[in-house]
Amino acid sequence: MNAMTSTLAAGVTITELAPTTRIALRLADPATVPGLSLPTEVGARSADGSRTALCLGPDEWLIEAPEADRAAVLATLAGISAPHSAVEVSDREITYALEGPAVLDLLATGCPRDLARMPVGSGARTVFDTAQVVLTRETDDRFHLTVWRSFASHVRALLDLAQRELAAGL
Amino acid sequence: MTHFSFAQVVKGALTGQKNWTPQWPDREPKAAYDVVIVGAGGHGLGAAYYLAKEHGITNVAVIDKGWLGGGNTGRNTTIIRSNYLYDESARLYDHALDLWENLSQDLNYNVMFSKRGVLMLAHNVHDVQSFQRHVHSNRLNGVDNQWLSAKEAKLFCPPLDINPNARYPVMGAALQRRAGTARHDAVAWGYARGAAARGVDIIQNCPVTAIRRGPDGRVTGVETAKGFIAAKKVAVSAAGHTSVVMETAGVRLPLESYPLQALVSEPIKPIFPCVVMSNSVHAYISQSDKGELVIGSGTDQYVSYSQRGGLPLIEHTLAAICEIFPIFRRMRMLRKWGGIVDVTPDRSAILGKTPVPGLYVNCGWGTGGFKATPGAAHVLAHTVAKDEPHPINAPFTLERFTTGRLIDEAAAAAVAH
Amino acid sequence: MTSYRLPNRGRVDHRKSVRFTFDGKSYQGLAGDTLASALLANGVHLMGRSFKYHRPRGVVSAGSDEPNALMGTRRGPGRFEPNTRATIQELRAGLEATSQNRWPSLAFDMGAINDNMGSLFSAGFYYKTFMWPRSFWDRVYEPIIRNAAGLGVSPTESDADTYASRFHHTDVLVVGAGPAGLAAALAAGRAGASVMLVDENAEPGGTLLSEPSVVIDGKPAWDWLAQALAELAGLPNVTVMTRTTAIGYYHQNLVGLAQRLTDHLDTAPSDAPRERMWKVRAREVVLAQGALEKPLVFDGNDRPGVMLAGAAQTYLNRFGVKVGDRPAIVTAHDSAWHAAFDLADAGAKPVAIVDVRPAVDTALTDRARALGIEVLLGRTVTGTSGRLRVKSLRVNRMEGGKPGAPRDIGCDAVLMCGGWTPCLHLFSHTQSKLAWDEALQVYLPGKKTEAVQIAGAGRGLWGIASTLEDGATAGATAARDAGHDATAQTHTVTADRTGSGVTCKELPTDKDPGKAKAFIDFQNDVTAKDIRLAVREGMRSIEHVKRYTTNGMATDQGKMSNVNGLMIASDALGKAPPQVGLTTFRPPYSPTTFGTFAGYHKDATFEVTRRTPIDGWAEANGAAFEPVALWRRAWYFPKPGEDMHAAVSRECRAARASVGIFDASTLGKIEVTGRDAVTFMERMYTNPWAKLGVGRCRYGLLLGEDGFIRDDGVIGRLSADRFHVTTTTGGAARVLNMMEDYLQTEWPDLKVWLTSTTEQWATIALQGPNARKLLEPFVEGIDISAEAFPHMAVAECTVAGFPARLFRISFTGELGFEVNVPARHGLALWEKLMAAGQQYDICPYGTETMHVLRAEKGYIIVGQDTDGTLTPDDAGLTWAIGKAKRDFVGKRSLARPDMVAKGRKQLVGLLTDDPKVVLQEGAQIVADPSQPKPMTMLGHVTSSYWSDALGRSIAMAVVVDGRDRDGQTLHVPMPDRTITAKVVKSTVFYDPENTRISA
Amino acid sequence: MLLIYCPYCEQDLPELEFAYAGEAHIARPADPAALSDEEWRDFLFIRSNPKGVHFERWRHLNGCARFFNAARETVGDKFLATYKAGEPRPDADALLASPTGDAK
Ligand SMILES: Cc1cc2nc3c(=O)[nH]c(=O)nc-3n(C[C@H](O)[C@H](O)[C@H](O)COP(=O)(O)OP(=O)(O)OC[C@H]3O[C@@H](n4cnc5c(N)ncnc54)[C@H](O)[C@@H]3O)c2cc1C
Ligand SMILES: NC(=O)c1ccc[n+]([C@@H]2O[C@H](COP(=O)([O-])OP(=O)(O)OC[C@H]3O[C@@H](n4cnc5c(N)ncnc54)[C@H](O)[C@@H]3O)[C@@H](O)[C@H]2O)c1
Ligand SMILES: Cc1cc2nc3c(=O)[nH]c(=O)nc-3n(C[C@H](O)[C@H](O)[C@H](O)COP(=O)(O)O)c2cc1C
Ligand SMILES: [Zn+2]
Repeated sequence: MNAMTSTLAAGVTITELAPTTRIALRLADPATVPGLSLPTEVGARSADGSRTALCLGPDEWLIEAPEADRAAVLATLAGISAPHSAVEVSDREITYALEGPAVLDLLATGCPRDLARMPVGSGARTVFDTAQVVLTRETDDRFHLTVWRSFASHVRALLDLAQRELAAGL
Repeated sequence: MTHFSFAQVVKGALTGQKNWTPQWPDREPKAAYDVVIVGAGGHGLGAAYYLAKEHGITNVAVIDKGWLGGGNTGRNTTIIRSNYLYDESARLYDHALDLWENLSQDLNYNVMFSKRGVLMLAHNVHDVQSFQRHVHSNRLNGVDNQWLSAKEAKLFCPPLDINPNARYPVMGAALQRRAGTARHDAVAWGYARGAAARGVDIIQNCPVTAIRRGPDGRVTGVETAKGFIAAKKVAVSAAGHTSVVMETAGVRLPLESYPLQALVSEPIKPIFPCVVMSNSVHAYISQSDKGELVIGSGTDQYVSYSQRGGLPLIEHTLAAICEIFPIFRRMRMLRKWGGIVDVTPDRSAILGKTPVPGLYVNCGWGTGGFKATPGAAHVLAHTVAKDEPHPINAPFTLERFTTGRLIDEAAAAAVAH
Repeated sequence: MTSYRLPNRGRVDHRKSVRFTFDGKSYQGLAGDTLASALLANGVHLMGRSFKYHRPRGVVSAGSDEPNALMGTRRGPGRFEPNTRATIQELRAGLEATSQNRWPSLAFDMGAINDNMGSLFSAGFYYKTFMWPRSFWDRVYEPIIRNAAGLGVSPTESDADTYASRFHHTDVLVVGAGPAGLAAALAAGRAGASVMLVDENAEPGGTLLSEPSVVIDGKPAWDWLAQALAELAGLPNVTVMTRTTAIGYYHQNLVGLAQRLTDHLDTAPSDAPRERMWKVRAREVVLAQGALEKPLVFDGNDRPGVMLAGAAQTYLNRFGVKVGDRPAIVTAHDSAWHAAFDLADAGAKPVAIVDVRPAVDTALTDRARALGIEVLLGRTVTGTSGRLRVKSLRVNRMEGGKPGAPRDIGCDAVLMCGGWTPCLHLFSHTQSKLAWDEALQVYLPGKKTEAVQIAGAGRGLWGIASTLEDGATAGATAARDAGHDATAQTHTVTADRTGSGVTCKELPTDKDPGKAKAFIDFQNDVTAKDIRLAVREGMRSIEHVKRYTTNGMATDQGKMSNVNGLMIASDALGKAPPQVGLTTFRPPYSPTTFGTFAGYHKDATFEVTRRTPIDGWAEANGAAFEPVALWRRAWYFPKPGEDMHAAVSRECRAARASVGIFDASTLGKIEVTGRDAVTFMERMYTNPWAKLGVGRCRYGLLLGEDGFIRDDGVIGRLSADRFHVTTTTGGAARVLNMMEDYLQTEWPDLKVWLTSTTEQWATIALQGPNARKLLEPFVEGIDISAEAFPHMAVAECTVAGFPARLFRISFTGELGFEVNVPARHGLALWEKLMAAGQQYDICPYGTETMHVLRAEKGYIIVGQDTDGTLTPDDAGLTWAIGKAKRDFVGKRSLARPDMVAKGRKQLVGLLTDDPKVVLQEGAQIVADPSQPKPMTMLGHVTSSYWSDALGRSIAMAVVVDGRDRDGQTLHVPMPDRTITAKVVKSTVFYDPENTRISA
Repeated sequence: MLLIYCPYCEQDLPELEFAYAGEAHIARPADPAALSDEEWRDFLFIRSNPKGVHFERWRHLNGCARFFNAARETVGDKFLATYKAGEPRPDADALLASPTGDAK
């Protein structure tokens, strides 16, 4: 008799995404930025066409845009008149897309946050194992995990282990 | 006091153990003492013992809020060594080591001091440099410590994994052969028995709630759960709680108290011959005479007086142990516990006089004061008896935090570049 | 051998037999058995030997509180573990079990000689002897004591299994799936709360598994159980996990669970972890851990065949195993009577029920008599006989409070029950208080510190009806507190077995109590007289009693012994039990594998290994690596046949002669931007920054507020309000955190922001006279000629088509550049430079060569030449302090008396008299090598190398008043010889005029 | 592992995201040079280390990255309040008296 009712199901795919433009934007008052809607609640993300702005802290946003828009985004940010800081970090990190019905279980092997409560379309900086990561929830069962480049292979190795574990079904 | 001997043990066996008497009487406090010591840990009890034995001061009370030896003395991983870098530390800890070697005979109480050797592992170039510095300094200070290659370390401690491709390869080790472990509880009991036999009152379950001072500023005694107890001199040796007690005398200390955890495995037949410490991987391990692996963990990051500690630290500690000793991965943890350690900014103790006449303090031993027990107790007794520090504890003043003459062993083992 | 298995009884699969071995002998059990139940079914009671006296021992319990039946278990290579409780280990095909702590065999053990000398080995005996002669301790006594230690043997191979871990969040966590826990999970689950229900056992049900005759909601207990489990399985918000022990209850309702996944399987699926640690954060916790049965304490209560009555009932009803044909029952509680009745129903012939109470419920006595069982009330038990299996029980009538004449009752098992202890271990982990209940003579939950409910037998309730009701209420309350609309369901129970009992100390005896071996802690061989001896010797605190006798310190952690120990100690002390108190319960609830705690942190994933974008190239090109902080860095690049020394010499020569290339990507980088960037830099670093021009760099020195050197690095000004700060590799995170701390909490008014860009950039250093020649063709957008781009210049440009930040800096003393390109291009740039560099015999070098080259120039390495006790002046860096600055971090500390006093250690150069001798780093320096020990040491060697460029050894050292000793001869005493060396005030050994750097 | 309410993220979050940062409300003196050696020592090293309510700093390092303050009871390790940097220190007795004891 083996009572093991759980929501576990096998199947998460892990894909490394192609580089995008990423800017760490810092400023005191988001209202002072023309041409960019910056959400003010930590964790909230807004989108302007292909550009997104994720609020990571009360004065911090991660702006993401396609590679092709890099110059345009930088130009927009350069136009901010209020005191601010815009630093390109496109190469600082690697993003993995994690997708599948067991994605929450996969993430629960390393992330102490209650991700079931993270609304689709939002995100947060948190930890996976000992690595700092930014997680965004793209759909119910798709997350993007962004991690500093030198930590990526460690995080990837753990994700792969967890993926195999989920597949084993215990 | 019944003198302990093999003959007495045989007598006990033949008489249904009727021949034994209390090792220390349970005392109610007198109205006044020459010296009151706050804290019946190894340090406090030891100081009372040496006050009586070496200075003839026997009108002494040792007062504890709980049961004697129930503080860090009763909850530490018992690593004893003296291979410290700085002259000041080396003198102090080596003095203690000298006393450890004859403590059982001195106390007529077997504290099971075991010179099984302490091996400190080097895992990177920086560790190697740092430990070599210790080895050289120790040698010129007359302190036993030697450098071993990884292979030699493995010979000394067969369960060690010296695979060069490990995440933290063993690049060598410093070995102090004279170092080792002791039976922690027996240290408190032996000192308590020895002190009591010489007239010291040991008063348990009696929290000291305040230190009282006279109009001239001098101490007059202590306020306790059992009322006021007058004292000409008061020595506070309350480990994690020292700053709380000293505050009542108006003395603020550079101390913060943190929970430090330790754990034991289920008992196994002897497999682990020595003590191994790895500062880089955060693993501290030995095997007790009962057979458990005794493992030291870390401090929680926040100030706390709860003898608890969190789960992530234990996970990290056991991962580290398994990394260096993969054969132990299937061993089981039997029990884990916490103690409250008081930490100074330079990680060295404060031992000596205070700005308050008649008030002495012994604290700040952090995660490593068990090894100092006999030495610290001995020089504390001297300081209290003579109202001036022994040359060995003279550098461990409170003033050093004002003037900048810190004794920073941790900083000396600086972090890698 | 006769079988004690009863067909058609229990929950085992009678059609599926399982082969296993015990001490090499092959046996058969059934699927669903534990190792213990299978052995009992084969008539094997002798399962172990005790710790100290090596007494033969049989199984006592049927759960994780088992102190005796501990075995080594094994499944193939790398899969052996000692001290496995046979009562928990489920049978699997091919399981190999071996008994422990005996030699040569379990039945005949030489160590049992200790048993005859038991009176010598009373509590605390070793503190009193083994002290003479003094030298015998190290050589004779201690080795003997140590050899006697331990139970099982350690594994000797690396573990072949893997372990997992999982975070989990839930509204309600229910610990224990007995009736109370099941009812709680049903109440909370039906209300829609997310629920996790866990049980340590292989199957849920708790007591219900041993009590099939109870009828719940009109159904036999097991049918009700199946239905309840089916309902729970159907609720998507409920997770039920068995073989899962709640091991520890931590802060704010974090509960650690150890889940055993494969040990019970005949074959484990590949990639399946052996065990998993769950870290569950619950809004509400319901503890329904039940109660633990206590043994009775009497002489000979430890013989094989003497066991807990509840365990016998479990073996019978759950496993279909009769523990004996003629059991005698000894009890202080009604529950054992039911065990006897069940056994009689199953065909055993209980010989007698001996109850210490003078009177019990007549329903019980009537039933016993009806079943033909002799009833003996108001008795005491004073002994047993039988060597490897109990043969008889010695019973005395109590007369006037004293034992009367004895009578021996023949039997083949003794089932004892000393009452039940509510299991409050996890509750106690939270530092919540226990309260002594005078009526029940047990500890019950007192004031709680967490959002927790206790339900069922854990709260002293008895009987399935009250337990179910209590569980339902607790579950509903927990769900409501977690924000769900919940009501407690009701259950009707018939054929319930309620009951009561009394709490005893050791049973009265007519023998010499000093000789009686009445065990309390079976595993550690602690007897009642040991407790009394401890008290006689002044151990008046229960904590002292525990430590002096080791009562409760065995692998069951006092589950069986704590309360009996307390009752006897309180009697000896003449105090009521609550004045004596219990010792502290600590995690884990049951012993838990190290691997489960370690989880995924093993081998390659033990800890992060940070690698640069160029790491792969270095590996492919034979680099030796060294770990630096979390990074691995190329240390040197040996050619075939070269040792480190040869490789480093070659690399050094190449950089000085032509050009070397070095991966500096690990250096920390922080972009400091914003209107007030200069002000911020002025306050953080010792140096002045206001006048640093855009496009220029400066060496920056960072102190702690205590005035000691913390970090350094070259800092470039990219624009009026933007600095590119570099830090040491190991210091990057610390420095950023420290800067953020000051910025956010001391100077929140400053409009400055910090961004870590360590990993944005790959950093490649080109160093050597040909560095410019090599680099120039790749650079677009700026002129890097000596005049246009002098030493300490910085510019943004394009290098090899990649956007770049180009620094003209040198840590080698040669003409040098550091090219920063976006990390993804790092490897490509490196390869291009390597290719183009062939014409200059370009040479990749590692950290060791970097260290030599910088030492030749006297540049310090923070953490090697400084160690957290050096001030800027000590390190000869006074020039780096902005003289006009009113304040910077650490400035005030530099004025403290001991920071300006004479006698500080200062960094100087040290040249050995014999130029061929390379000093050892860390070697100590003295003025007089012939002084006795302890010697007065003046300082130590911080850096020391063979310098190819200078054709001699060089060293740096910190020496007391070192700069005043210019030209002095000092000594470095080594174990085998003393080396003499001269102090040189300047640490710059190579090209002091800096002609090469400005080339 | 503590559960900590971040006043910026407005959520209870696991301790693993946070870094402890020592006693709170110890402002760096505006003019350190004006301090005596004893006053400077007090700033550098003397800490209240109470057995009771401790005002302390935490950083939501792996989160919004903000430093903030907390009042925590050091015997049971329970947070009584967390509040943003710069906000005034709440009254310890009032916090202890608050019925839930875990006011945000
Ligand atoms: C888990 C752990 C592992 C350790 N490992 C090692 C190790 O391997 N090696 C090593 O050398 N050191 C180690 N240590 C440190 C070592 O245990 C201590 O430094 C040392 O035991 C301190 O001894 P003590 O006598 O000063 O303090 P304690 O033994 O703590 O005694 C202080 C006493 O003061 C009493 N007290 C407090 N307040 C009051 C009051 N108001 N009134 C009356 N009494 C009061 C306490 O009840 C206590 O009994 C470890 C510590 C811990 C917690
Ligand atoms: N023989 C008897 O007559 C007898 C004995 C005991 C209980 N009872 C009756 O049964 C009722 C008990 O019901 P209950 O539900 O309170 O207790 P229970 O003993 O039926 O269930 C408790 C369950 O909790 C599990 N457990 C304990 N600690 C655990 C941990 N740390 N992690 C995971 N699981 C753990 C145990 O394995 C057990 O299955 C009592 O009221 C009593 O009437 C009868
Ligand atoms: C060196 C050492 C060895 C120990 N060995 C055991 C042991 O074998 N069994 C056990 O239960 N506890 C052992 N303990 C732990 C104590 O039981 C206890 O947890 C510790 O003294 C702290 O006290 P507390 O848990 O009562 O607060 C040991 C402790 C130390 C310091
Ligand atoms: Zn936050």
